[in-house]
Amino acid sequence: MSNFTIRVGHAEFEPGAEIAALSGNPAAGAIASFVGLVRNYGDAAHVTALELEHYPGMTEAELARIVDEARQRWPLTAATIIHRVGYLPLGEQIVLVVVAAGHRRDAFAACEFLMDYLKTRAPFWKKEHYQDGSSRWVDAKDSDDDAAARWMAQ
Amino acid sequence: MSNFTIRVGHAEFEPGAEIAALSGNPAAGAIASFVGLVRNYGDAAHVTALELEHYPGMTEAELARIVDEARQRWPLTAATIIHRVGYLPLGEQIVLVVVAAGHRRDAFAACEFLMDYLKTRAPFWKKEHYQDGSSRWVDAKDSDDDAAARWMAQ
Amino acid sequence: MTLNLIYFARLKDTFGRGGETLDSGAASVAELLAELAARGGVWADELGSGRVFRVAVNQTMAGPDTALAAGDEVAIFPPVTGG
Amino acid sequence: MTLNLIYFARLKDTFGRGGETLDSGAASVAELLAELAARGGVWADELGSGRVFRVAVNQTMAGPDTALAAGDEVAIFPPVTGG
Repeated sequence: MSNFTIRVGHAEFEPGAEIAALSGNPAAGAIASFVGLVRNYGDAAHVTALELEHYPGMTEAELARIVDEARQRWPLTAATIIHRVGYLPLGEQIVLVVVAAGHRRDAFAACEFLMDYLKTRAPFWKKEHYQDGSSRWVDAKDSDDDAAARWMAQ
Repeated sequence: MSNFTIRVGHAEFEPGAEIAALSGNPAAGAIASFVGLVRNYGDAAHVTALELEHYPGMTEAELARIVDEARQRWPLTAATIIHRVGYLPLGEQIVLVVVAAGHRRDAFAACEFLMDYLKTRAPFWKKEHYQDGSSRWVDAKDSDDDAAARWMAQ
Repeated sequence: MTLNLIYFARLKDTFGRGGETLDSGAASVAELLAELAARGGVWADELGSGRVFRVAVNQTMAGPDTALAAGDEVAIFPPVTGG
Repeated sequence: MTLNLIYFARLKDTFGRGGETLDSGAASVAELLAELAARGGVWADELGSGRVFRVAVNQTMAGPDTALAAGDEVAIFPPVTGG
């Protein structure tokens, strides 16, 4: 699945280069993308950085599986998922999803589907670092509860 | 509305630069974007280029109006719309919409809303150029009929 | 009174012009369209029967009853096919 | 039999380790969790009562009844908070 790429690591990424890389197929007229950044509010104020941990091996396998599921649901010509891990200061890019398809509705739907998965099911964990030097693991949101059905909760 | 930009013209654009330009606001953690390209199928095979015509003045006013509407519907921090006109060979970029928001659902929804508008209501017209040198104005699709309610049809 | 007409896309090609300045007595869009269709030929074909088109007056979408005044910019064009 | 346990995020911090090799007689995930909770302290706090966590066996999501075999990789972690 050479047109479908998954990268998990600390390295920076360049959305423009990733979008351009999927623009070469003349059958793909629609490219939807999403960039997630470290922002300075949300679960707590005064966040200076996020620290992203993941489950090496399982993360990549789960992402490959969800890309396959997206390809079964929508006719896609290519997709790229990049998720960074490690220490990421405010303003840094965390995640990129780019989806190329023949039609814009398919590209949008698959891009949002993949982002929903990344947010709620892929094995990543976020720790917030604060101005006073403290840090705290972020709790899962209630909206993630739908994911619990296939996972074990005691 | 300095964070909300509309450009209509022939000049190339660089999605990465436009996304980066909206990444500076620390309140915006979510950036959704869409790139539309000239693709080689659809209404007819053997398309070698599109020619985009628009209604200067009215186009920009209509786009400003629809951006205002999007801002009323969703809490957005910034948006950029770029729509090219003129002769655009196969593979060229036609349109870019970038939307920044605090949350990904708002960014996705507004980006798709703006693209739907650009496809169905903004005063642009597409002519297809074919390999044999002929050309033809593209007819509006049935799915555009919802737009007709506020327009005049005889 | 004088109206500034503009044609786009297929209509521009069919009419063989991108626009014209018209001395007209039309009080509404419907009256203007009837006046143009009365020219016959491509004008009757495009504006008089089953073809679908749109009208904007002073860059705002208009309907048959939209009133016209001297100096108005009236654009006639096919359904849009943008993006 | 030997199990390879891995802990992530809050559980890694609370348990003070990223994983361990355990000689266990647990035939299922539920039995393994009971064995770990029996250590008391943070183990009972995190695994024995109302705290929510997830378990994966050999990198596949698992439930209480999932069977365990020698050499299995068993990961225990909080609900994910990715992206």
